[in-house]
Amino acid sequence: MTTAAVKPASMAQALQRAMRDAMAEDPTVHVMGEDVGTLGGVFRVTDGLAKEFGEDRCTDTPLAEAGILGTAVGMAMYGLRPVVEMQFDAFAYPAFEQLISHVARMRNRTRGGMPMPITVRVPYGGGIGGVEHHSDSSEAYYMATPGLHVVTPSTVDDAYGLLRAAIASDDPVVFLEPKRLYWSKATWSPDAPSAVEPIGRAVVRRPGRSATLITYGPSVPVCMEAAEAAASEGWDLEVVDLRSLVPFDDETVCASVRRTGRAVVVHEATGFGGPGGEIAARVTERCFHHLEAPVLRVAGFDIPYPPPMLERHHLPGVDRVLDAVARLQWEAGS
Amino acid sequence: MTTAAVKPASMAQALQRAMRDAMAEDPTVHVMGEDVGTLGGVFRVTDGLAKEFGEDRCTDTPLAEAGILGTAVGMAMYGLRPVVEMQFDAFAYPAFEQLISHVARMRNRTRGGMPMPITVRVPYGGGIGGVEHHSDSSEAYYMATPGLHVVTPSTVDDAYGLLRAAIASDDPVVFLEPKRLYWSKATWSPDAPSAVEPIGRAVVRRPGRSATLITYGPSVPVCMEAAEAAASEGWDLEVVDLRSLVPFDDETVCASVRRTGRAVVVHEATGFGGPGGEIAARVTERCFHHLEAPVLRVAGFDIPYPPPMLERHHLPGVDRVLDAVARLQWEAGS
Amino acid sequence: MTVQELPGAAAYRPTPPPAWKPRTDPAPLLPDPEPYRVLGTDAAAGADPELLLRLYAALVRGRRYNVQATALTKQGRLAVYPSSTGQEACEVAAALALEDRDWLFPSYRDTLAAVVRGLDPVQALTLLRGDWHTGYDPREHRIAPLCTPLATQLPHAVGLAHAARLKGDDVVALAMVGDGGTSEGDFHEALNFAAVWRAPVVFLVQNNGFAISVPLAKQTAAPSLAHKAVGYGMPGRLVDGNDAAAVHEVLGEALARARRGGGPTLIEAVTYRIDAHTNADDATRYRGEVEVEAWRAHDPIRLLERELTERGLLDDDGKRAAADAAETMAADLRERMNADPVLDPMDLFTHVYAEQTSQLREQAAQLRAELAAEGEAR
Amino acid sequence: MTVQELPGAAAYRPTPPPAWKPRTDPAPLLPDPEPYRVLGTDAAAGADPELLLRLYAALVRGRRYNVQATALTKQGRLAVYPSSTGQEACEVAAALALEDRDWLFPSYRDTLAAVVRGLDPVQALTLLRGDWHTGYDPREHRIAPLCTPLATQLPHAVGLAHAARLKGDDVVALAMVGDGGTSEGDFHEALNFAAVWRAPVVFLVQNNGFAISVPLAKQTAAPSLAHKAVGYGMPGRLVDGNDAAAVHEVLGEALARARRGGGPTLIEAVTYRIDAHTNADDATRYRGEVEVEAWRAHDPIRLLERELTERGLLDDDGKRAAADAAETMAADLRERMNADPVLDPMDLFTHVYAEQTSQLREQAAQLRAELAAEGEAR
Ligand SMILES: Cc1ncc(C[n+]2csc(CCOP(=O)(O)OP(=O)(O)O)c2C)c(N)n1
Ligand SMILES: Cc1ncc(C[n+]2csc(CCOP(=O)(O)OP(=O)(O)O)c2C)c(N)n1
Ligand SMILES: [Mg+2]
Ligand SMILES: [Mg+2]
Repeated sequence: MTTAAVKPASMAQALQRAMRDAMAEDPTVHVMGEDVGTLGGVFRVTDGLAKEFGEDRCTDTPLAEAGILGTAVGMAMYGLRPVVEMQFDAFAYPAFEQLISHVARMRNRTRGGMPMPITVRVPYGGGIGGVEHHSDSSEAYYMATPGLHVVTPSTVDDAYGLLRAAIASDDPVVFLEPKRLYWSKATWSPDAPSAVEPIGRAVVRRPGRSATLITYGPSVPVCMEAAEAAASEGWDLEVVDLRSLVPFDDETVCASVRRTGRAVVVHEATGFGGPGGEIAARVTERCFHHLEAPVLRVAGFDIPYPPPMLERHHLPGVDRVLDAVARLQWEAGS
Repeated sequence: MTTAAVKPASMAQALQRAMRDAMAEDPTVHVMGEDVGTLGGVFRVTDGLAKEFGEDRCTDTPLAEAGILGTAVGMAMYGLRPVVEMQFDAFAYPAFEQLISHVARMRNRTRGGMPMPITVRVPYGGGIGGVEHHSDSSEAYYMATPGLHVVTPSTVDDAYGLLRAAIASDDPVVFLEPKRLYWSKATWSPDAPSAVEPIGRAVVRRPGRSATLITYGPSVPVCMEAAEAAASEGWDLEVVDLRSLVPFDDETVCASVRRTGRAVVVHEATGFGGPGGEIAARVTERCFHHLEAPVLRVAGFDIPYPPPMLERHHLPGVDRVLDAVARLQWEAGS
Repeated sequence: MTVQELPGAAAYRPTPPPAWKPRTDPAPLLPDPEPYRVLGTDAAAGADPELLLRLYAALVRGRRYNVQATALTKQGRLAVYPSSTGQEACEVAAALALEDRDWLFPSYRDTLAAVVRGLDPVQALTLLRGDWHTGYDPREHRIAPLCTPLATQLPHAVGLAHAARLKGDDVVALAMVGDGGTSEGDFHEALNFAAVWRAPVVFLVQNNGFAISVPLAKQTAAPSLAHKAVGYGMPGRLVDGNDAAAVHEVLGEALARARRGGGPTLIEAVTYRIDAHTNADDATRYRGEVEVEAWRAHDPIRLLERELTERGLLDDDGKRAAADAAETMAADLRERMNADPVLDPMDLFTHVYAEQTSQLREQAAQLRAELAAEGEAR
Repeated sequence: MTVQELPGAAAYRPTPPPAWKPRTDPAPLLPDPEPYRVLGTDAAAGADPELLLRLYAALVRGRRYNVQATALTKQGRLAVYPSSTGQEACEVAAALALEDRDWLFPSYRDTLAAVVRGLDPVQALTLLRGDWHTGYDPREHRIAPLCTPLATQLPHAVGLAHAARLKGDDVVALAMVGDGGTSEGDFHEALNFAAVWRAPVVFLVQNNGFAISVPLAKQTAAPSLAHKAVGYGMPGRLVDGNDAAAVHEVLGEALARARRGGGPTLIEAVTYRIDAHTNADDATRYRGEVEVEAWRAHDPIRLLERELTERGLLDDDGKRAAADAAETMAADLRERMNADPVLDPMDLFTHVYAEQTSQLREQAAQLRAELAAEGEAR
């Protein structure tokens, strides 16, 4: 294997590359959505695919999300492997019935006769100064829907590896792309892309002994930064990047919490009814006697996503993470 | 006040009566949905309303849930108070975008200028032998949507009182009606209906000292039965009926758990990503040092709702509740 | 003064908006002003006697099937049954117009079409008996699962047809939906995608007058449901849905058109739901017997029987043979439905994902333990 | 042989399906074969000079507004701006055709219509500046919040119009949507409800050729978007969307029809988006300069200016006066948008519910403490 020149790549480029490689390897992979063809997507994530593979393989659809996902269901019924783009998080809502009532259930409905190897790409989350409806974190809806996998990368490498795995999966995957990390870079060899990651494995991004930060997607860099800052205050924080919300990697998460005895869940989605509740509850169920303090949550407020000029007050930042860490009852502990 | 003859009434009748009284008192209350007029609804909950108030006040709409809720938004903009029926839980999904992107956000979007006094009635849950799509417990979706109230009665009295409160509320309320309790009865005087309940207050249905069962809607009778059964095994269980999932009554719930030191959350919705995660997490955050054991959850399995002949294996019954109670680490406790 | 009356409308100077071009001519897309009919009209002379006899046998069988399935609900052998009594011409013609390689997308009311297509009635009724959500392998039979959420199967049919065309396969999809279902957004999106993609798909709307209790007049103000076609740029066809020969012919033309790359067609078949919405419904709450009686006179079996009899193609022996065959089917169905299906509760966890998650493995273990304990307790 | 060609089609025996009745005649619902125009045609003679001059002043102001708002994005004063340059005739005519008591339902691209209707441009631009989601009181101005999720505002307009009619108020709703938006299910459901309810609502589709990068040909195969109307049983009208007089006239007729109880109308205005989708978009990726140039020649201001000049209603002084007025507006807008808006982060919690929940009270307290700490740190 020749080692190609290592150069910086953005998460958007890694995602594009994942689709390109998947399309090249497997003629049943079809990309479809609004503006994914000629334009290459509003975030340029599908840039060049229509040119390389033709409009039948990378298709600008009519503007109708239920129609996009609904026709993808039919295409999957016939053996294709559709990769559907929802232009923004909030614009996936019109496709909700198709997602819940069909995509998530078709395999089960047909006793395995009709699997749904569909990847639904959803750019999600805030922090990009988007106006209303352009910054939702909608993962709680998907997590509460049995039959779906829910995956979200936080690094350029994972963006490639997880999207390849999602497309290769015989089950539907809601693939949540953290918008504000699209332009994050890594030195990356586009000629030797990173490994395809199995779906369902969390990863320890930073080992630590004092407490565990459990997080995913756009909040991973926030937690890494918080862990650095905490180090100077004497806390050695472990950061677990979930990568997959469904299936959930109980093993990795609980191993970490049992080791540290304390945990904070961090995400951008609203706190109430958000992913953190499930995560905190299952960690507590499994690690109760290892916990020195309740598992705390740092999340978006329980409000509609704010306008751009106020979003910084809503988004969980380093300070809020550190505040939560400080509230982990250190005085009482071991 | 004359005391009318006390006679048995079903939950369906109490709900009908709540709409009827609201319509009689307030000419801006309009009932709308599929088959709500001439037929009186597939569960007869709107029986007689079209006849009494005319088809303009109780309207058979075209068959389109997004259209129903979307036009209700417009009617609310003009000062009406729509009460919308979604025929079954799963058939509310097409209206999801209108619900999330408009109903829940319009007040906030307009700084209070355009409140959305809409009640969305959703018959929900299983146990009625319904075929696919007729038994979903979709409350997790609504709970994760700031701007909505989410309410569900478990008794005939609350059905009346809470629906009156929902219709009177200036905010949107997703009113979840437990299908399998529609025919549950209470001796009830239809001439002196029960009190209008403020939204957001849980109620202790059965006081107890050993542990708290936190539940709502269709699982309340299950928990009451479990508590009776547990008594014979020496456990004195307290049963808290949440009644309102949003706003959540932290005060009542936590007071109970602090008293008993142990808790089990019981609901029909799937466990993973379901309401129980939020409930267990927030109780743990608030009552950690009072807890003798982790808050456990008894919920539906993480699967699409089963076909009628298998649903009994899915639904949390008395035995599963008792099993969970038994796992509350009694040996270790005080 | 309306736009069309304006005197100057004909005298444009030659500067219309530059990107605007006169597009397809709408005229050929518009449906006939009246439902197309064959039986009892001169067109009947052109109909193939063998086809008519096949349709007849299937109609008789279909009616018997409806009666039997309804009876099974009373015996508690079906959770629910949405009868297609009165609509058998549509069900039968839909199944018989398709080639074996084509795909059928039925709604919950269309078990009969699946049965006529060759599916074992016991498999077709699985959903309604309640032992599983689908009782057959859709790919083996090229019949999509019976669809309950209204109109959601239509984009599936479009996607499948589109995929088949991309692959170069000679496959057409036939999607069935009710009059009420045409009000759903998914109807609109599906038809639009189909037309833009020129997908080989045919949409058959059975306008049976009601969506549960809601009559057509509260569902639409359109001249006909077939008129919706022009808004998508596809032809709309209006047909007497109780005239099996007419439905078969119109469907055949639309399927042929799709097959030769001509794109989708929307067909409205005007028919009537003779029974209540399902066995659980009380139709007397929203409609009168007079209306039902008028439609009984226009019964699909009667229409075809009269034609066949007049033309000397059917005599009492023939009728008896058809009835006997139907009776045999019904007896077999009754007998097999009276056996309790063998169920394995562990199936609840088997097909949620290709590979069971650790969470589902835990839950499966829990249920297995419970079942074992139950077994011991017995 | 198509259905229509069938020889027997005329010779029905008198037994059509009993419930089927010929419904509305579709003919009057069908749009003209070409976009209706006034300017440069004989119809112009009938146009009111005063109206034309009002339209002209508003167009000039509108163009200046678009240019100014676009400039504000470059200065970082707006988060994003979807320009309506080239589409001002639709924006202006929509606002001016409405009565004060009527309601306007704009999309994100229609701030100009709101401004022409009388809204302060700073308020109209609040969403796009990013200080709040809506910058005005919808009830005060009878302008619904600018709507971003495509076509979702259409059922709102129908519901409001329906409510007004039930109340006996003389109020019509005008709902604006783009060509891309017509593909959404909400478009379909809204038009259907409107027609069934005969709601006093008018739907104005600005067909500007693109939905971001997707051209109309990938959006629909319909003869025209106006042809969709017949499928709902309402009239469809096709109009040159760059001809302010024509749009105003067609809108006026439709509004009058709605007002007198005649029900909804669907209007397709054929126009063109001269600028990119928004300032963030790069239109060169999907279209050529030639096409844009052709449309620049069909510019709405030019069309009207030519008419007014030819008829002696506008001279250089008049042009200058219009330009000056527009410049004053732009200067004022620029100045006021250059001031930083005063924001209170605590507003995040104020309007989520009528009454703050205990959860929100806790969270508000948290933010208040953080802000206090931040203040001290400074
Ligand atoms: C999305 C959705 N909404 C509501 C229902 C409940 N429902 C079942 S059948 C029915 C009426 C359907 O009428 P129509 O489409 O005319 O079909 P028919 O029953 O007459 O065959 C309704 C409202 C459903 N199945 N799906
Ligand atoms: C439901 C929904 N899906 C996607 C989008 C993203 N989006 C914003 S504008 C746009 C194109 C709209 O085109 P059109 O309706 O023609 O209006 P125009 O922008 O041309 O005015 C898209 C896809 C959206 N706002 N809402
Ligand atoms: Mg029907
Ligand atoms: Mg457009």
